[in-house]
Amino acid sequence: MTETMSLGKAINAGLRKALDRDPKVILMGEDIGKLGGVFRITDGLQKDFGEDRVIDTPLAESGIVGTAVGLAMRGYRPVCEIQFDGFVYPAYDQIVSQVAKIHFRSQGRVRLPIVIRIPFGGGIGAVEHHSESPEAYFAHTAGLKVVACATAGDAYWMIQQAIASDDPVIFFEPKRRYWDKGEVDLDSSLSEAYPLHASRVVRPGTDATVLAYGPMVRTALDAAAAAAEEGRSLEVIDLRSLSPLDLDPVYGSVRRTGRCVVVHEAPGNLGLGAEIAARVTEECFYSLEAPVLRVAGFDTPYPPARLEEAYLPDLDRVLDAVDRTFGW
Amino acid sequence: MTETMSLGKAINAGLRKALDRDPKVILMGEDIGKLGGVFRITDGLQKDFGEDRVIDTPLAESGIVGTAVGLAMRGYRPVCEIQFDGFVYPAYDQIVSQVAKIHFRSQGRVRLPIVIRIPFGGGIGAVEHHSESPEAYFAHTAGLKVVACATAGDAYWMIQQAIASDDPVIFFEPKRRYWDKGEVDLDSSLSEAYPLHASRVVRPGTDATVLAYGPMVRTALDAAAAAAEEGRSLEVIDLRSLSPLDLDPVYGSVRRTGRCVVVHEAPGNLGLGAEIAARVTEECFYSLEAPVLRVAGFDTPYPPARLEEAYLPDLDRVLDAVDRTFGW
Amino acid sequence: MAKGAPPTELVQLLTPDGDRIERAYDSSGTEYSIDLTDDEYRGLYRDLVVVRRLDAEGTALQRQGELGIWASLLGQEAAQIGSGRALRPQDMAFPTYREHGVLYCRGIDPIMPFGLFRGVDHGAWDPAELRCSMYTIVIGAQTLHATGYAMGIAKDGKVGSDDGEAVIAYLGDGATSQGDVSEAFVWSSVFHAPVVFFCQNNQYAISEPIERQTRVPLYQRSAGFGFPGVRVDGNDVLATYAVTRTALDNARHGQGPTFIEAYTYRMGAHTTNDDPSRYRIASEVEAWQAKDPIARMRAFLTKQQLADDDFFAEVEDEAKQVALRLRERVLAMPDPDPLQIFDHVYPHGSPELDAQRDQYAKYLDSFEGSLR
Amino acid sequence: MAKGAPPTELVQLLTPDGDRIERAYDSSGTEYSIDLTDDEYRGLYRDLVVVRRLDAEGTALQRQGELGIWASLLGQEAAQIGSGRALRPQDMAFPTYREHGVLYCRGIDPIMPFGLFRGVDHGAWDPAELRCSMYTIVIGAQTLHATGYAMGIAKDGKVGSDDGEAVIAYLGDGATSQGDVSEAFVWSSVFHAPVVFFCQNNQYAISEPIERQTRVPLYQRSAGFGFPGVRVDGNDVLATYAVTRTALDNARHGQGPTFIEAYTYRMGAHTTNDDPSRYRIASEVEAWQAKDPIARMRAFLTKQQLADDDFFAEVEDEAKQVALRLRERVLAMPDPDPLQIFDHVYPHGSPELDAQRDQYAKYLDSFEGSLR
Ligand SMILES: Cc1ncc(C[n+]2csc(CCOP(=O)(O)OP(=O)(O)O)c2C)c(N)n1
Ligand SMILES: Cc1ncc(C[n+]2csc(CCOP(=O)(O)OP(=O)(O)O)c2C)c(N)n1
Ligand SMILES: [Mg+2]
Ligand SMILES: [Mg+2]
Repeated sequence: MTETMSLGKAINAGLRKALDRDPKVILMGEDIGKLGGVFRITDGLQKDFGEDRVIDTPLAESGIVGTAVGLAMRGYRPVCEIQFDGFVYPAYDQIVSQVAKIHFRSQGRVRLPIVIRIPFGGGIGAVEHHSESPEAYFAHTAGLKVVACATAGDAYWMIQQAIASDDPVIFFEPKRRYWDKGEVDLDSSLSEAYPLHASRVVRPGTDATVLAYGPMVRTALDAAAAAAEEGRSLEVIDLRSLSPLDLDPVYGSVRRTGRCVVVHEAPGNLGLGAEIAARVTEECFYSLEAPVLRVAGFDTPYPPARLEEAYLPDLDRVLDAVDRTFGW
Repeated sequence: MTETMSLGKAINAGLRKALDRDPKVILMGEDIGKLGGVFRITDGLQKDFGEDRVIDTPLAESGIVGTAVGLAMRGYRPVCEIQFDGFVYPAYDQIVSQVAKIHFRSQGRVRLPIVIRIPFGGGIGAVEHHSESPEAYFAHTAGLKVVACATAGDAYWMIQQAIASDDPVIFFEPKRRYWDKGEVDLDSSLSEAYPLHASRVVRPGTDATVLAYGPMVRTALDAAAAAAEEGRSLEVIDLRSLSPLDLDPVYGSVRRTGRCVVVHEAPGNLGLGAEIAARVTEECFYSLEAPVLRVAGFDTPYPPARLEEAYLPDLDRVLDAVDRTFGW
Repeated sequence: MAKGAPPTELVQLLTPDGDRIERAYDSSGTEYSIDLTDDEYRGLYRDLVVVRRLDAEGTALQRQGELGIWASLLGQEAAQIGSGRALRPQDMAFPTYREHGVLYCRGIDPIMPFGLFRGVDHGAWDPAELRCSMYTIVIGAQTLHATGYAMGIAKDGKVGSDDGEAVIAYLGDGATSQGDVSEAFVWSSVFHAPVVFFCQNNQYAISEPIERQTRVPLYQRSAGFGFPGVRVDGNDVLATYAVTRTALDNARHGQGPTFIEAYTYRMGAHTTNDDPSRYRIASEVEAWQAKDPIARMRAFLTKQQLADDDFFAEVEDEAKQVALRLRERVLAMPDPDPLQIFDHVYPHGSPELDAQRDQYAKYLDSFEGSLR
Repeated sequence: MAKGAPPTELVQLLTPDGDRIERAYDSSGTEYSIDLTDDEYRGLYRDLVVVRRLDAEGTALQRQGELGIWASLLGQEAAQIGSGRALRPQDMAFPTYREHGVLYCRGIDPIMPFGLFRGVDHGAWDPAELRCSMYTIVIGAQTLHATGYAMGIAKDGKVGSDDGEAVIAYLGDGATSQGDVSEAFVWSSVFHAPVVFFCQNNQYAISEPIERQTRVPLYQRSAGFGFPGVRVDGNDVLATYAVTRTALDNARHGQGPTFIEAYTYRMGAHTTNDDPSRYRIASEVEAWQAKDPIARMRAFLTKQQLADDDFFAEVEDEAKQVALRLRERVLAMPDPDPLQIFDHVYPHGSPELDAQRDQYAKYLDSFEGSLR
């Protein structure tokens, strides 16, 4: 059975399944209880699973993640909500020095199956700190796994897979796509669902390869549709997993197309695009007709809302980059 | 007049000059007063400049940086010492969301001439959290400038330039080179000294370009010396500034050599090497005989001390990468 | 301590019915009283009304799509006006995102915060000139800035006399849980910094009631860090004024920090995005309505015959005019130029950003009928 | 509160001269006493001596180049043994990097922490099995882990009876300044978690004296977070035991957290890298020597005729033997294989790391007379 629902609702449904499946799963965060979260992603869950499993925490992100570590040591599977991307930094020490390192430190004796959910990215007209794309800060950190969902169908399964995973997972949710509707396959099972750490070709094509994740997948698809009208065939790959990266399908694609463009909202400098460009170049050196180009946020702090349309990569900037790979 | 001194002493001397030059310069940190810092970098400075200018702070890094912001708003030029690389993360929120953004937020009305000194990197046989290379976390952050010194001569001037700069500067000190001696030109002046945000060719060569910064500069030079014995001429460039990067000399070099290797201790995945590889490929696409290769720390947490020799890039691994660029 | 005075938990100088209390004592026995001129009493009332009206304009503008969001101060007017008016010109304020009333007391053009909420800027103004730092959105961060600034005052030798400077750091009840705030308490205590932490306990951090942050009254938090805490009726503009003024004067005279818990209530939503009906019941709001800060000040003025209906009507009218002018100016705020994205990242620019700006400008120009 | 009992700031059951105090009262009037068997008293003495000897071996091994660094507990034996012995088997400990004595009380092989200080591992052991988390180096971080773990205990319904479980979180005086520790206080209070925060105030955070962290006695810190604080003589093993046991039992019975400040002194350097002569004077150290935890327990045993010279000699000898065995085993610790770098980054590996391991293995093998 498939059902059409918004991406936000799909995460809600996925969380509900996870809470149902395993009594050790608990949700923690600011305002996730009665309010159901500022984006309503946890709507109704406290009502149905109780205050003991859906916990409104004090207002401190280091406390949320630090106590999640202790709860995980006790056998729980905490799912932490960070209210907005820009508020994860107070928890950065706990994430980088504890969550990421304790399994290594303990030589595998302590597992921390913690999920940290972060609504990320811009495009919703918000004030400062509410539109950040901090994924590179986590992907650079060994010991963490980092994923980003882009569609309702993926969101539903990926959140369940992340919770079922024994790794600490940073789970990025494309907040401006929360209201986007998509088909969700409810019949699949965790083991049958498309793997968490695999990228996926979401539109096949032959002329150039466009990579995106999270909110930019739709942008890339829009660009591909526009390019098709002009007779250019773009292959779009949704990376899905940002750490580890699953680039084999990308290499295959680039070996065929010879051209590659990476798209993300995060600033270009040391963003995911840098790593991908470096690896693709190394793997496909003799296939590339042009360097891997990046379409990314500028290397500035996120601007005020009235400038975000100019700041964020859009269809035109993607097509411009594709054009440039052809003009190289 | 030039004087031979260790890199650590050169920073001490540079701090002394800065304190002398401008009464608004203050030093803040844990144990920097009577003890002179765990590496003695601030040795004698509290004695000579008083407890009001060389401040032993409470034990909390967010507090150090957060109060430095307020002091900077009041007209001071705080120089914060983070005791070890791995202890900067509690201050990460203040650095990323405040220090980096306040000038932008205020549309240029508030300047934060704050320097955050971080002894970084491994090789000293220390326990966990004392050997990290977190530079990419800062270089990815717009609004910060990031530099790393590699020699006593540079350290002396760069720390003074960083303090005199109106930007917030993250100042990385290669802790395992603190005891390395070098010539320091004491006669130059701040305005005449080699620019803070410029890279520098530290060994000219013709066959391949090797890029490094901080502790790896010496490693790269050692590799170049060894390569020379085998008849291969490596050009070594000390990047010095990690944000902004000064890559024009690199492009020039790579256009001549056609081969480029980047070396750093930080994990390779999303390390500085990724960005550099992406840019060099874009700028020198038709000059490259091989992809830009990276010699970096593995994508693991920093290992226990008895494994760090295996973990850290060394002469052999640099030469191996150079070899691979020739075999491509 | 005034001998024989009964310490009370809540400092109050004006009952909800508008009756004056001559003297009040905090839990450590410090006495508070106030003696303002009739004009000053009326001035405080005027402030309260104007600020509520300006705030309502923010809410209205957001509803009409002119602002991205608005954080209303409804119900907290007395806490903000009482503390804001207690500041002396040389003092420095570090607000959160809700202190429109404090800005008003600082004499700051009421348009200032609208840039942020409209999304045309990040709330940019000159803190040094206005003696008020910019709004800070990351919860608690500003308390450390305030502490550092206060340390700077001490370094500058600007404490110890009536001319001394003091700092006020605003924070919410939820903020008290953030590590940064506790660190600010440590620092300010250890360095004896001239700073007053002014916490508006409006009973909620978005949807979370105060019980999610503490089991004991918040004002007790600071004693264990080495400085006094006072709970004041935050809906009582006179008590708030008196307590804040005392704390600021203590700070400027070199007696170190004070923590003030202004016990109040957020009558509206957390922001215009919020729906408080999901997490609190109407009867709670009604109970607080009876303690309304403006009604109580009006009752006081009436009972004391300090003002009549003409005065109240005039103030109402003035507030309306101020709001109207504000509205016009907000509507006239221009959208920024796209290339402003690249401005002010660094004081002296950066070659990388200059290149990005140039490239982007060329890109924009490449469109027919370019946006610029 | 025992009526009429004079509250004192420092809970002490044994004077520095070894005289027993029958009952002691903390600042809130709670009474503490202790009644152990003769064997138990002697056992505590034995613990103190053995742990001091083991610790001295760490220092010696470092001097001889066998360890990278050592963090000595010299002077803090009573704080660690008193609290460590107060734990019941089902309890869980979260140490810093200095709690060798606590590990000893948990029955943990004394070799355990040596892996970390020798640099062959990061201090890896199984917290669940040993009922003791790993050493935590980042100051304060473990207090949140302890709190979360204690929340888990409560969730599991394992509080409210004698069989209830409790958690002890160790921290230093310096750590109290870290935001994480205050957040742990907030959380444990709000969630009424069964956790005891045991702070060894050894007067220094590396070179910084306690005055750099607080202006008031540390034990007062917790009241404003909603739970009691007690200052105990940390050089008095009996008092430390009594106070910790009471706090743990309160926690396991569902009475929430307690903060204990064990007032003690770091007799040696911060670590073997440190040079305390740069920041403290000899007379201060001498003054504390007079309060030595072992001497005082020995005086007590002697005065009470619970032990004679034979006993003391036997304990000395036992300690020497334990240390000797330890030394041999430390020297025999093998260096890890280089490829272990890639192990345990993730529970189920990662394709990227597998590739890096393979590549590195090939690289190593390419050297003649490969290291492996
Ligand atoms: C570090 C951080 N975490 C989360 C948020 C999101 N947030 C904005 S306001 C708020 C509640 C603040 O409550 P309180 O401190 O009581 O202030 P009030 O809004 O009631 O004035 C939260 C959680 C934030 N801005 N910063
Ligand atoms: C976050 C962090 N900052 C700095 C350090 C460096 N450091 C190690 S021990 C120490 C002092 C700790 O003092 P205290 O908490 O009193 O514990 P003690 O060493 O006295 O037992 C410092 C600053 C650290 N380990 N972690
Ligand atoms: Mg509030
Ligand atoms: Mg200490």
